[in-house]
This record gives sequence, C-alpha cells and structure tokens, in this order.
Amino acid sequence: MEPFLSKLLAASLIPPFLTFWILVLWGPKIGKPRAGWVGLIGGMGLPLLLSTIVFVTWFFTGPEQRDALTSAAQNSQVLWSQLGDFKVTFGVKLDSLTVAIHFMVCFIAFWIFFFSIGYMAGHSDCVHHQSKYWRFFAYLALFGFSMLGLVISPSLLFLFIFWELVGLCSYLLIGFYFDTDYAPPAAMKAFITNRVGDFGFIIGLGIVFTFLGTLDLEGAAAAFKTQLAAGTGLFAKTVSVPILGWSFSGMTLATLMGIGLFCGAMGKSAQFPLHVWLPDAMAGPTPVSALIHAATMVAAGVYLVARVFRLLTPDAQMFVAVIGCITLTFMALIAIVQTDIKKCLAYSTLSQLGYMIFGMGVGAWTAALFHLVTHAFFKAMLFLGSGQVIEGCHHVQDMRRMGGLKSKMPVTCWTFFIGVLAIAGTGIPGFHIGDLRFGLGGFFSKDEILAVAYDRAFNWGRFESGGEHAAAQNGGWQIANSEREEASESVSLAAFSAQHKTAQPKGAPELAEQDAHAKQEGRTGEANGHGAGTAQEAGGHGAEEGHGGAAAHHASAKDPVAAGMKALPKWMFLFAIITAYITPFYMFRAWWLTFMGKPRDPHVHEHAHESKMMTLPLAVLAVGTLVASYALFRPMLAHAAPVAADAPLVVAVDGEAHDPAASLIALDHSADRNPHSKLVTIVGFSFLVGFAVAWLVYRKGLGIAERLKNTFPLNYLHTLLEHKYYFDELYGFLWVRGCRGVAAVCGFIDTWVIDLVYNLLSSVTERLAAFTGRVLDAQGVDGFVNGISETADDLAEALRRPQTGGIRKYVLWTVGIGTAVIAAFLLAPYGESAWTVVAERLGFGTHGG
Amino acid sequence: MLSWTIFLPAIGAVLCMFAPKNQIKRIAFISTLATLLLSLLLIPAFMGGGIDPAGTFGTRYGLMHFVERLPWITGESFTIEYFVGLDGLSFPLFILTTLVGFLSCWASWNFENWRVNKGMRTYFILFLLLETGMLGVFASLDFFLFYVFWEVMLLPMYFLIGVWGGPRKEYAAIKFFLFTLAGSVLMLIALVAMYFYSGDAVRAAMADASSPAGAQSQGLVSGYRPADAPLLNGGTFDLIEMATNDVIAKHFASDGTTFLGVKFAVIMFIFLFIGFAIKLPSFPFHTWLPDAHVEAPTPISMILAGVLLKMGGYGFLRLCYPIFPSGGEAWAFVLATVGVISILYGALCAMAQTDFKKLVAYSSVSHMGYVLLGVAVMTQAGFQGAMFQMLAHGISSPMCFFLVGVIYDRAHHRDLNRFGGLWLTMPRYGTLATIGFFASLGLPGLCGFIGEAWVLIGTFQAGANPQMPWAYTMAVLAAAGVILTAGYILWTIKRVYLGHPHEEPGHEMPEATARETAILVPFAVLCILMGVFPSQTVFNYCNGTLNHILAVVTGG
Amino acid sequence: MLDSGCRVLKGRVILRLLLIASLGFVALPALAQAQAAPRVEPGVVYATPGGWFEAAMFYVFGGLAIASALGVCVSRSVVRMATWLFFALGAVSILYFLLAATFLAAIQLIVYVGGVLILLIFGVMLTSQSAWVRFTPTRTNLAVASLICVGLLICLMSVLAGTDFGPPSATSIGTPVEAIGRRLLTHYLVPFEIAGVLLMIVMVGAAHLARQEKN
Amino acid sequence: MLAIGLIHYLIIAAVLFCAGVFTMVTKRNAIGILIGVELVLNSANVNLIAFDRYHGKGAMDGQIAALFVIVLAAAEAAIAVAICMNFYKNLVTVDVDQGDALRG
Repeated sequence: MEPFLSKLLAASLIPPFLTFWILVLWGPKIGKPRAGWVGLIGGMGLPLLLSTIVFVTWFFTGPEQRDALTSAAQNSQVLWSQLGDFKVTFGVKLDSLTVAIHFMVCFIAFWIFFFSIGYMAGHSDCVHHQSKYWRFFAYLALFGFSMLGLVISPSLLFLFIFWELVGLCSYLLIGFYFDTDYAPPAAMKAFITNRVGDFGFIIGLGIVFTFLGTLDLEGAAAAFKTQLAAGTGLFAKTVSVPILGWSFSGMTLATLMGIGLFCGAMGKSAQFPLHVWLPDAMAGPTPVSALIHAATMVAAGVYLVARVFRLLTPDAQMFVAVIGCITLTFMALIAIVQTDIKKCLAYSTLSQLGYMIFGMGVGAWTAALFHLVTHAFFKAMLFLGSGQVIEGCHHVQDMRRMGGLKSKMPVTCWTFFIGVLAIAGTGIPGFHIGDLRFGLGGFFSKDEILAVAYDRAFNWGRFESGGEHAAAQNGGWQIANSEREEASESVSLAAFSAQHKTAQPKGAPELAEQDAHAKQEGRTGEANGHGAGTAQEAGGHGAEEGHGGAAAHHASAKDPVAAGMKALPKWMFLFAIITAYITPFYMFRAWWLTFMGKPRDPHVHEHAHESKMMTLPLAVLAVGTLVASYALFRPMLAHAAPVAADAPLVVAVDGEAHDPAASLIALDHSADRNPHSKLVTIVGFSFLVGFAVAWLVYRKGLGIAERLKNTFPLNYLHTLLEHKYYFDELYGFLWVRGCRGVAAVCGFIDTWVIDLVYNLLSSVTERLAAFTGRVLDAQGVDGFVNGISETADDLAEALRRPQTGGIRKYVLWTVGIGTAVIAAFLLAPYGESAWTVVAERLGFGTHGG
Repeated sequence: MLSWTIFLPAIGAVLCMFAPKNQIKRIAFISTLATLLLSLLLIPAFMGGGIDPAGTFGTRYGLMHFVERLPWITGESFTIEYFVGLDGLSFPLFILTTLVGFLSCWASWNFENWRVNKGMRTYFILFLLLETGMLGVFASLDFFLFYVFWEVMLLPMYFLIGVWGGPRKEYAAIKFFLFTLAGSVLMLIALVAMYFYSGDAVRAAMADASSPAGAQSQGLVSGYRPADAPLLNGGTFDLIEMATNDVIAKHFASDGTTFLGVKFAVIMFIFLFIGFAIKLPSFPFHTWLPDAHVEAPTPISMILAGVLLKMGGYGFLRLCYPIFPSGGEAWAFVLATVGVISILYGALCAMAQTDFKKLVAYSSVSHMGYVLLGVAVMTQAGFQGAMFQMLAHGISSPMCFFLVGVIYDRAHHRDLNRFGGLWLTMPRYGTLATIGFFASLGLPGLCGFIGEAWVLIGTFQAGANPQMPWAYTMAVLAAAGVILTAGYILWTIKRVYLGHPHEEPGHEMPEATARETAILVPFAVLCILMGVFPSQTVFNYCNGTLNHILAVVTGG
Repeated sequence: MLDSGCRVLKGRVILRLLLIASLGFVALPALAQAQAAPRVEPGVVYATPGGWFEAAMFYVFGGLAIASALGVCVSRSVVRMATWLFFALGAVSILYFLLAATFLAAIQLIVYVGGVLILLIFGVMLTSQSAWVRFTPTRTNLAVASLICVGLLICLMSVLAGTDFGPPSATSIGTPVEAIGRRLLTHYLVPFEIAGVLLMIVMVGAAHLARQEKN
Repeated sequence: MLAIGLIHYLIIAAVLFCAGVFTMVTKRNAIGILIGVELVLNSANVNLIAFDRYHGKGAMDGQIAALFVIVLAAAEAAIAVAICMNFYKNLVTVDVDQGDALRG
C-alpha cells in the first residue's frame, strides 16, 4: 500500500512523456486523426486512470493513514544528482493537496484533449505540406508530463524545473501558429515575462538553499521553523530594499525569500506587474487557452504559493495579498471593455487568479485552493465554449459580430451560461438546509475567501485587544509591541514572538481558549458563540481549567498578532467586494452578446454550427462545475489544510476549519461579527445586480453601451481600459526598447572602444617595430658611414612623409603639436614658473596651476 | 592507450600527407572516429566517481588514470617529463574533444562547396594536428608539456582561420593569434617562475637541518611518485606535485615569497588567469572571439567554441586554483566581477547583433562567464556548476554553430533579419535547432540549465562565507542574465525560425540533409541526456576530483 | 521614396525651427538689454554685471552655443552642419549682447548669419552632387581627432583654471557706436583702409576664381 | 555660479575652439572644414570681446580687433567658397582627401 500510491503518481508521468516522443518521432506517420487519439489516450487517458485510482483510494483513507503515506513517500525518494555535497532527490510529494490537484489536472486535461481532437479536426493545419496536427498533440502531451511533474514535485528544484518546462510548453503552444505575425511575439512575450518572474524565483531558491540548507519542501519548512525559533539564519539580519517608494527596510531575509519565491508565481499566474503576457497568450489555439492559460498552468502560481506557504512570513503574505488585490480589481475592470471573446475570458482569468492569490495572501489557504479547483472547472468550460463559438463562427472572435447564437449552439449556450453563473458566484445566500447549501462552485469558494478577508479586515481587533489584555497582565507584550515599531531593529518580528514564547510562556492561554471556542463554533456552524468581548472571561476560564502547558505553547506559536500578522487594510477588502460586482457584469455581458439578442452579423450567424465532439467535454465540465467540485474537492482540500496550518510563523486563517485537527484560526462567528452573515448582505446578491445591470445595458445590442462609452467621464475611463492602463506601451518602452538600447550601446562599445584600444595597441606596436627595424637596426648593421647617409635618407623620408597633401592632416598635426606644447608647459616641472612668467607678462597673476 | 588516443589524429595527419587526393577526407574521418571510439573505451575506468580508494596517487587530488610518464628532456638541472594522465577533471573534457573533433570533421565533409575550397590536404592535416594538440592539453600533467601542446594547438588554428576563413579572415586570424600568444607569454613567465620557485622550496627543505630524513621524502618524492621516477633536482614542472607537495605549496603561498615585489601567489595567479581568461574568453579579453568565430569556417567554429574555450576553464581548475589557492582568495572578488560582467555584457552584446554567428559567439562569452563565476566563488556547487557549464556549452555551442553553418550553406548570408519561417521550410532542422537554442537558453531538462543553476546556487552559498559578502549581489546580477539570455535567444528564434518564410530568389532552403541531421542528432541527444541525467552523464565522473581540488584549495 | 519623404519632412521642421530661432534672436537681445542694461544716461548703455537675467541668458545661450558647436562636430551632412553653425553663431551674438558689445552683436548677426552662412549654403549647393552627400572619416581618424581635441580642451581648461585674471577693471563699457567709428577712423585708420583694400581684392579674386572657364 | 565673469566666456570660447578644430580635422567636405574655421574664428572673437569687456581700458581695442576679425572672416569665406567651387570643378567632388596633389 505505502509505495503503491506514490508509485502510481510517479508512473503517471511516463505515458505523456512517451507519447511526446512517439509523436515527435513518428508523428507524421501516425497520421491525422490517429495522432490525436494517441495523444488523448497516452497523453492524458492513462494518467487520468492512475490518478482516479489514487484519488479514490485517498478519498477513503483515514487521516492517520494519510499522514503515514505522506511520510513514507517523503522517505522513499531516489537520488537524482548532487549539488555540492547536498544530494538532490526526486520523488513524489504525496498529500491531499497533490492528490486533489493531480486529479483535477488529469480530469480537466483529459476533456480538453478530447475537445482538441474535435477542434483540430476542422483546422487547416497544413502549411508548406507539413501537417502540424501531430505537433499539437505532442506539445499537449509534453505539457501533461510537465504539469503532472510540477504537481508531484517534492522539492523546490524540481518545482522549478517542471515550472520552466510548462513555460516551454506554453511558449510552444502559444506560438503554435508560428507562421503568423501575431503568435511568435506573443509566445516570446509569455516566456520572457515568465523569466522575469523566474529571476525572483531563482533568488528565492538561492536563499532557501543557502540558509535552509536544502531544497526539499519538507526539509526547508522544518529548517525554517528551527531558525525562527532560534532567531538565526534567515531571521538573523534585516535587509533594506527600497521598491517603488515603499522602503522595505527592516525586512528580514525570510521575507525577501518569500517575496522572491512569490515572484515566480507572479510570472506564471500573471499577477499584476507581470500580467501582460496572458492576454497575448490567447494567440494560441483555444483548447490551449482553456488548458494552460485558464485551468492548469496559470494556477501553478497559486499552487506554488500554497506549497511554500510555510516559508512565507506575515510581511511576505501581505505582499502577496496586495499583489493579488491589485490584480483582481484592475484586471476585472479591463474585462468590461474587451470585445474579443477570448481576451474577455483572459482578463476574467487574470482577475480570478488575483482572487486566489489574494486568498493566499490573507491566509485563506483552503479557500484559495478551492477556488483554484472550481475556477479550473468553469473557466475551462468557458474557454471551451468560446472555442466552440470561434470554431463554429470560422474564427471570428469579436463579440460585436456575434449575437443570437443560442439557436445555433444550444448546448454551448447553456453550458456557457452555467459557467457564467458559477464565476459570478450564484447561489442562495444565507440559506441552508442542515449543512446543505445551494450554489455553484464560485459561490462557495469566493464566499470563503471574502469571509476570511472580512475577518482579517474587521474582526482582527479581537486578537489585538486580547494582546492588550495580556500585556496588562505581564508586560511581555508591550515590549514586543513597542519594539515592533522599530523597523531598524535587527531582529525580526517573528523572532520576537519566538522570544516572547520562551521568555513568557504564560502569555496567552486565554487566546488559546478563545481560539478553541471560535473553532468549535465554526465547526458546528452556530452563530451565537462567545466573542472576543468575552476573551477575558474565557481566558480566566481556560486558566482555571488548567489548559496551560502544551495548549498555551501551541497557541502562542499561532498567535497571529505576535507573529506579525496585521489586520488587513480595509481598502483591500473593499476592492475585492467591488470586483464581486464587476465580475457578473462582464461575464453576463460576454454571454449575452455572444448568444442572446439578435444576430449582428448575418454572415457569421448563418455559418455557425456546433460540433458533437466538442459538446461532450462541455457537458462533462458543466456537471463538474455543478456538483463535483464541492462534493469531491472541498473535503480533500480541507484535509490538506494542515500543510498550511503547520506553518511555523504564519497563522493560516481559514474559513471553516473543517478538520478538527487543523490548528487554524477560525473565523469569528459571534453574532454581530459573523463574516458569512455580513457577506450575505454585502455581496450575497452581487450576481443579481451584475446580471441586471448588464442586461439593462446590453439587452438591445450595443447601442446603449456605445452611448455610455462616449459620455464624459466614461470615455476617458474607456480609453484607459481599452489600452490596458498602457502597460504594454510602458513595458515596450521601458524594457524592450531600453534593453535593446543598452544592448546596442554594448555592441557599440565592443567594436568601437574595446576593439579600438586593441587595434591602437597593435598599430603602435607596428609603428614601433617599423621604427626599430628601419632606423635602429639599419644603423647598427650598416655602420657609421652608411648610417649617416641612411639617416639623411631617413630624415628626408621622415620629412617627406608628413607632407601628405591632405589638408586635414596638416590641421591635425598643427593642433596636435600645439596641444602637446601646451601640455608640456603645464606638465613640465618648471612649467609653473614659465607659465607664471608668461602670465605676468600678460598682466595676469596665476594661482594653483 | 591514452597516448595512442592522443596521437592517433597525428598519425592520421601523416597518412593524409601521402594519401591520394580522393582518400583524404575518408582518412580524416576514420582517424577522428577511431579516436572517439578509443576515448570511449576509457570510460569504464571512471565509473563510480573517480575517488581514489587506495590513495596511491595523491589522495588530495583525485584519482589519476592511464598515467604514462617518461623522461623527455632531462638535463643536469632540470627535468621535463612526458607525463600524461586523466582524472575526473580532464576526462570529460577529453571525451568532449574527441566527440566534437569527430563531428566537426564530419561537418567538413562538404569542403568542396566552401568559399575557399583549395588545399583540402593541408586543411585536414592541420585539422588532425589541432585535435592532437587539444587532446594533449587536456591530458598532460607536466606544465612544460602542457605548454608545448598549447602552442601546438595554436598554430593550426591560426592557419585554419586565416586560410579557409571568411572575408576578413586575415584580421581575425591575426587577432586570435596575438591574443592567445599574449596569454601564452604570461603563462610562459609563470612556467619558468614556478619551476625555479619550486626548486627553491625543495632546496630549502633539503637544507633544513631539523628534518634531514624527512626532507628527502617530503621535498623530493611525494607519495604518488614511483620509485624509479627521476628525482627532483631543482624544480618541477609536475602540476600534481606542485599542487599537492606541502613544501612547495607552503613556499608558494608564503607572504615572504615575492615576484617583482608582489606576493608570488597573487601575481602568478593573475598571470595564469589572464592567460586562461583570454582563452575563456572573459570580458575585457573577449573581442578576438566574435571575429574569429565569424570568419572561421563552420567546423572550426565548432571546435573553437566546443573545445578551445574550455581550455580556459580547465586551466583555472587545473593550474590556478590548486597551485595558488591564496591567489584565488585574493582575487575572488575581481574574478567574480569579471564573470558577472561577462555574463551580462555578453548577453547584451549578443542582443545587439544582426549577424547570426556573431550572436552565438557573444552568447559564448555570456555562458563562459558562468564558468568564471562558478570557479571564483570556490564552493562545491560552484565548481561543479562551472564544470558542467563547460561541458554543456561544449555540446550546445558547437551545435548552434553548426546550425548556423547549415543555413549559411544555403542562404550564403547570416543576417538574422533576412531569415524567417525556417521551421516551416525545414521542420526537422527547425526542431533540432529549437533543442539546441533552448539548451543554450538554459531550459531545465536540457544541458544548459544545470550548469547555470548550480553556479547560481553555489554563488548564493558563497555569500554565507564572511569573506565573500558580495556574493549575493553577484548571484542576483548573474540571475538577471537569465532574463537577458531568454531575451536574445527567443528573439533570434522568432526572427529566424518562426514567422513567415522570408524567401529570397535563388536561395531556397531545402531540409537538412542526412549528414547534417546525423551531426546534429548526437548533439541534441546529449543536450537532453545531460539535462535529464546530470549525475550519470557528468557529475559521477568529475565530482570526486572536483571535491578533491576544492579540498586542496580550501586547505581541507 | 519613404526616405526622401522623411527628408522633406525634416527639411520643413528645420525651416520652421530656423524661423523661430531668427525671431528669437531679434527679440531676446532687446529683452536682455531692457533687463540687464538699464539706461542710466541717454546714449550710453550700461550693463549690470551679476544680474540673474544675465546669468540665465548666459547659461541658456552659452549652452546653446556649446551644444550647437558639438552639433557641428557630430553632424555628417554639411547642411546639418550649416544649420548647427547658424545656431552657434546666433548664440554667440547673444553672448556679445551680454558682453555689452551690441554693435558687434549686430555685426555678427548681419555679416555672419546673414552673409557668411548664406555664402556657405551657396557653396554647398553649387559644389555638391547632393546636399546630403557624406564622406565618412575613418575610425582611427575620429579617434585621434577626438583624442587631440579633448586633450586641447583639457589643456585650455587647466590654463584657465590656473590663471588669475585679477579683478575686472572698473570701466563699465557701453557700446557707443559713435566711439567705435571715431576710433576706427582715427587710431585704426590704416588697418581700416587696408581692410577695405583687402575686401576689394577679395571681391575681384573670388569672382575670378569662381568664374566659369570657357573652353 | 550666478555671477558671470570673464572665465565663463573663456570656457565657452575654449569649447567652441575645440569643436571648430575637431570639425576641421574630421570633416572631409571642404565646406565642412570652412564651417570649422568659422567656429574657431568665432571663439577668438568671444575671447577678444570678453577680455575687452572685463579688462579693457575703455578704448575698445578688443571690439575693434573683433570687428577686423569678422571682416577678414567674411573675406576668407568668400575666397574659400570660391576655392571650393574651383576644387569641385577640377575634381568633381568636395572631398578634400582627394586633393592631395601636393603630396611630398
């Protein structure tokens, strides 16, 4: 049993890899339809089979046994290579997170492969008599291999390796239509932008290896914990990094490491400053957009953050949250004005990825991953639907030319609508029968993220007041709090908590108790428990009952405020809420413009059709969106939560804390602060509002929107959004032109400066040689008399040579000699006095000289 | 057997001299192939890491295999030996040389179609002599012999570029020659100085009355020396001796030992360093490389990039560091800086080129910068990374040069902006080209990645060393090179292989021939194998020796 | 085609710039005088050294002069050079204004900018196949020239730095054109005459040299 | 900095002079060389007038000298342009490097 599951997971890498080589080597011979089926079966069918076995087995395995399996897999890794004297091992990371994501990737990829066969069937893919059909599936298989490898990687190095490989596949697939004008630059942009992120990732890797001494995830987390407790290594010193006007002085190396690792995620998940490549990546075939640029690869960034969650300090987490927040809001705004159906979905993807990253940043670990899964389902479905539309409309992507496609593509229309409902977070807010609530995937996952964000933004006072209370009791807190203000202090915030823990072990039993209360309430779902207001009482109660010892120790490690976790700035929560209203609007707009209303381009409408091969995956994914994500993945991810809860430094806030063993901070469920009930009123019906507004604007086609677009404040906004905040232009100028400019300068220097120096050196040597050869040697050899005549001759020659007849040379010589004379005057030892004489003659004095 | 391998190409050269004209190519081909096969036979001896279990041959320097040592020029006052052998450092480079030698010989097969297609006999004779020279450099363990081989290699190269090169061949050849010669002169100074200083050390030890018995064994005969080997009666050219003999090492490292008023180790280190840095080539000494590459015919470019550049890195690891570790410490910052500048500057210069071959040449500067950086930081990971980077570059850059050569044969120009869409017209070639260039880019799974990553991580590690607080900055800057590399390589791929075919009348681009494919495929396979199995292909052979060298360097 | 279009466009831009600059050269001196040299007594204009306006004007036009001179250095085509020269000469004339040599400034504008420059342009037009023809100097030539010129500049600067010119003499100079005329016709009468003769010879000589030979 | 003195003008003159020399030396076009000469003459004029302004004895010698320079420069320009045209007539180019018939 023990090696079985991990071996299955490892084995799932083999079929896609072999399929890749089979298709590369014999692709043209296999032929057109068959290559696709080979790709489907080998590339994803077999892995899906294996993955299903693992998933089902895991689903019915008890928690203790799961942990045993995890550590067994951890211990059965094979040696891959040596890095210094450190042994780099390869193996399988076997835990709930891996299993869940692995299954999700396999499942979605399988249906997208299936869809691709239909999609590519009608494709004119012969260029220069070379079919690219097999190439497409070869790339897809390679992608399957890399993505699954990424998911099961146990160490950061392998994460990085597969990370780059999925980047390569993305590059190849975006550039699939490489004979066009638009695809190659888009592919290049994607790769290079990712490389910028990887630059940070490599720095993070370097810091991890240097200070934590290992690249293994488990080992690194353990070392992190130890160093935190001891205040050494990563926490021993602070660095000062001014970025964008924020001075990160006083940041520990640990924070820098976290930010570095997150940079990789920023590249892959296309977060705010590096988001520019994803919309362009839509140049690839639509199944690719669905698979790589919506469901799996771009989510790898979120997966990475989830994996390294235990290595993030609170400051790094806050950085993550800020980036996520910016992305989710501003990208959603752009989506409103997009007219290309794929671009619209791309910006929606960016925004949703921002949601996930934001969720990670605020500590909603489970919720963010859950959103990853639900999003993967419905966004893959939406993209496939758009692929169906594009294919059916003969590669028209402009929504303004569509409309009224419902009659031609009913299945696509309604599955797309399910996707829209899901992404909008449709559900019945505040209503439940027992534990059963009603809604689509996005409803639950977004709700959880927002609930945590709410809790961090508004209910955080419960910890801070608790802290004050404790400080009143024993003063230890005050030291921590006051010294925390001193940014230049060379010991980190986190280390304070550790010191505090050792110095004042009795600091926080009450907090533990409060935690326990809150958790209990979260579990039972009652909304009327004790709140933070009763912390004192509860604390006293806890102390009386003798909950000291282990519980207190544990809780102080989990004390969020002491660990440096600050309350979430309220604007971030506000942004997330605003986006919750924007998302339904633009998604409904996309759906309505495409499928409903009157056909705006009869030509497009006439030829539109739906393909059987492509509707099946849509239906399957729709079912997945409706039920599977919540029923299957939520509990799985909840079980994975301890991975994050084990975080030594950071307290993982989590929505519901389904698993009693998970020592997460649960939400404050007291009646007046329950995030869920608050959210019902704040965003519960946002989807209705969004839909309604979109319907009002677009129900009669584009007229109203056109008019709105041209009214005063909106027209500027529209221009800004249409140009995507001018990021492409900015980067084009700043980086591309800048880089090429610097490169040109370097090239110039190389030929004109460095080479010139060498050439001058050689010509000087040559002249010198000529001189010695002609004058000195000749004199020596030919004796005195000869020498005289030779000298005379040479002199004549020498005198003749300067008379070149070239006017410019004369000027040059004159000025050169003049300069030399002046310089000699200035430099000669008696120059000063001579100059003084001259100057005095002229009636001036000199000074200095 | 080692000597046979070294001199087999030379024998081929002699045969070429007398062979009928139509047999010349065949003889050259067979002799390089035989050399390759013979060198592959050496592999089993190195299986298992090359760590000397018995400690017979200098425990501190890894295991030497296939040692052959004969007195060569011995007089009253000096001893020059024919002393060759392979250890984990030289062996992979030795195999690389035979491989690249064979493949580039095969790449010369279309000699008749070249711009300058006269003098085939001379060409192949010089080519084979060049290969002997290169093999000799890697195998020789006697400094004098090393120097002789070094010069033997230089002259054929000069003629190969200067006679069969492109339009500016004379300029390029002379530039190459002068640069390398300048390095050789410094090396010659070091050679002589080291001989006499080591003699001083030994004589001082012998005169030391306190250990009359110990002096004999300590100063004259180190542990690995066979009993009948000629005695040291003054100085030594023996590289292993100099690195491992405590007496000599102490004398070399001592503050009191000076040369021209500067500390001996420091100045000797920099002499040797400049000699090898020119070959590497690193930043201020690199300008010969683009010219030489651009003008040289394709096979010669392959050799130049694949093997000759490696001699610089090999020299660091064989001579500079083990013999003058204190010099290495003193110059670490400078070396690392030069390495980082090479990385960034080379990449930027590559980005500015429009000549395809020049671009690849500058990319070599950038890649070899990683070697310099990895060596300079003196960590295990750094050394391993540098070694791997040399081998990876030895595979990927000849491949890239050959790729350029293939399209140059068709289009008769190398202007990047005048190509396009080659992946459509030449799909097989395009696929292989993609592998080659992505390997050069440092994509994980291909050979370029391991070296870069190891060097970067090694540099980071060095930052923990209190003497190298600058290493973090270096690592970050070098990591930025990764972006630039991606930039210029992808831009190149975009311009040449993607997009619309850019056809010019009279220059159609037919698919790669079977010969061309056959030359490219081994490179591509090695790119992938080295990327996927770095231990099995490289590290297992060289790590033992590298760790020994590092132990010598850090005094462990 | 496109290239020549660009040239036309550039030509227009240059023309426009020239116009604007000419206006500036006329207007600014008046301003400079108004601020820097308040009329103390009729007929004689006194400069006030050290005024901020003088400093500003100096830096602006001194900078322009230097920049234009460098422009002359780096331009390849002779028309560009002439244009830069125009700016340099104009800027220098403003400097004359600042030096209270108004008469010379005017002469500078009239003779140089109005006369010599036009002459040069004529020369360009009459002698060249194309106004944009370029002869590129060799690399070595450029390197040596820049070496020497930079060296010369450094020498001159160090001389300037090393020389103490003493306090300026207290005489505040205006530009009495009348005084100049008087002095020319008294103290400098002989040179003045010789210059007149020279000019005549020049006229004859130039006409002779430029004459088309009939054969 | 604000107070403009003699030295400021001298610096400008020096720069103009060097620029003129550079132009003379590097331009192969005869007219270009002429332009360089004009720059050099101008720099001399700046010197003359600046000295006159700051160290003149009130006799305006500097200004008058500058005046003569301008006159001579105009004459020189006229002759030089004529020479250029002659040069062009004979060699069908204005590249002065072609005119090396006086080479020793």
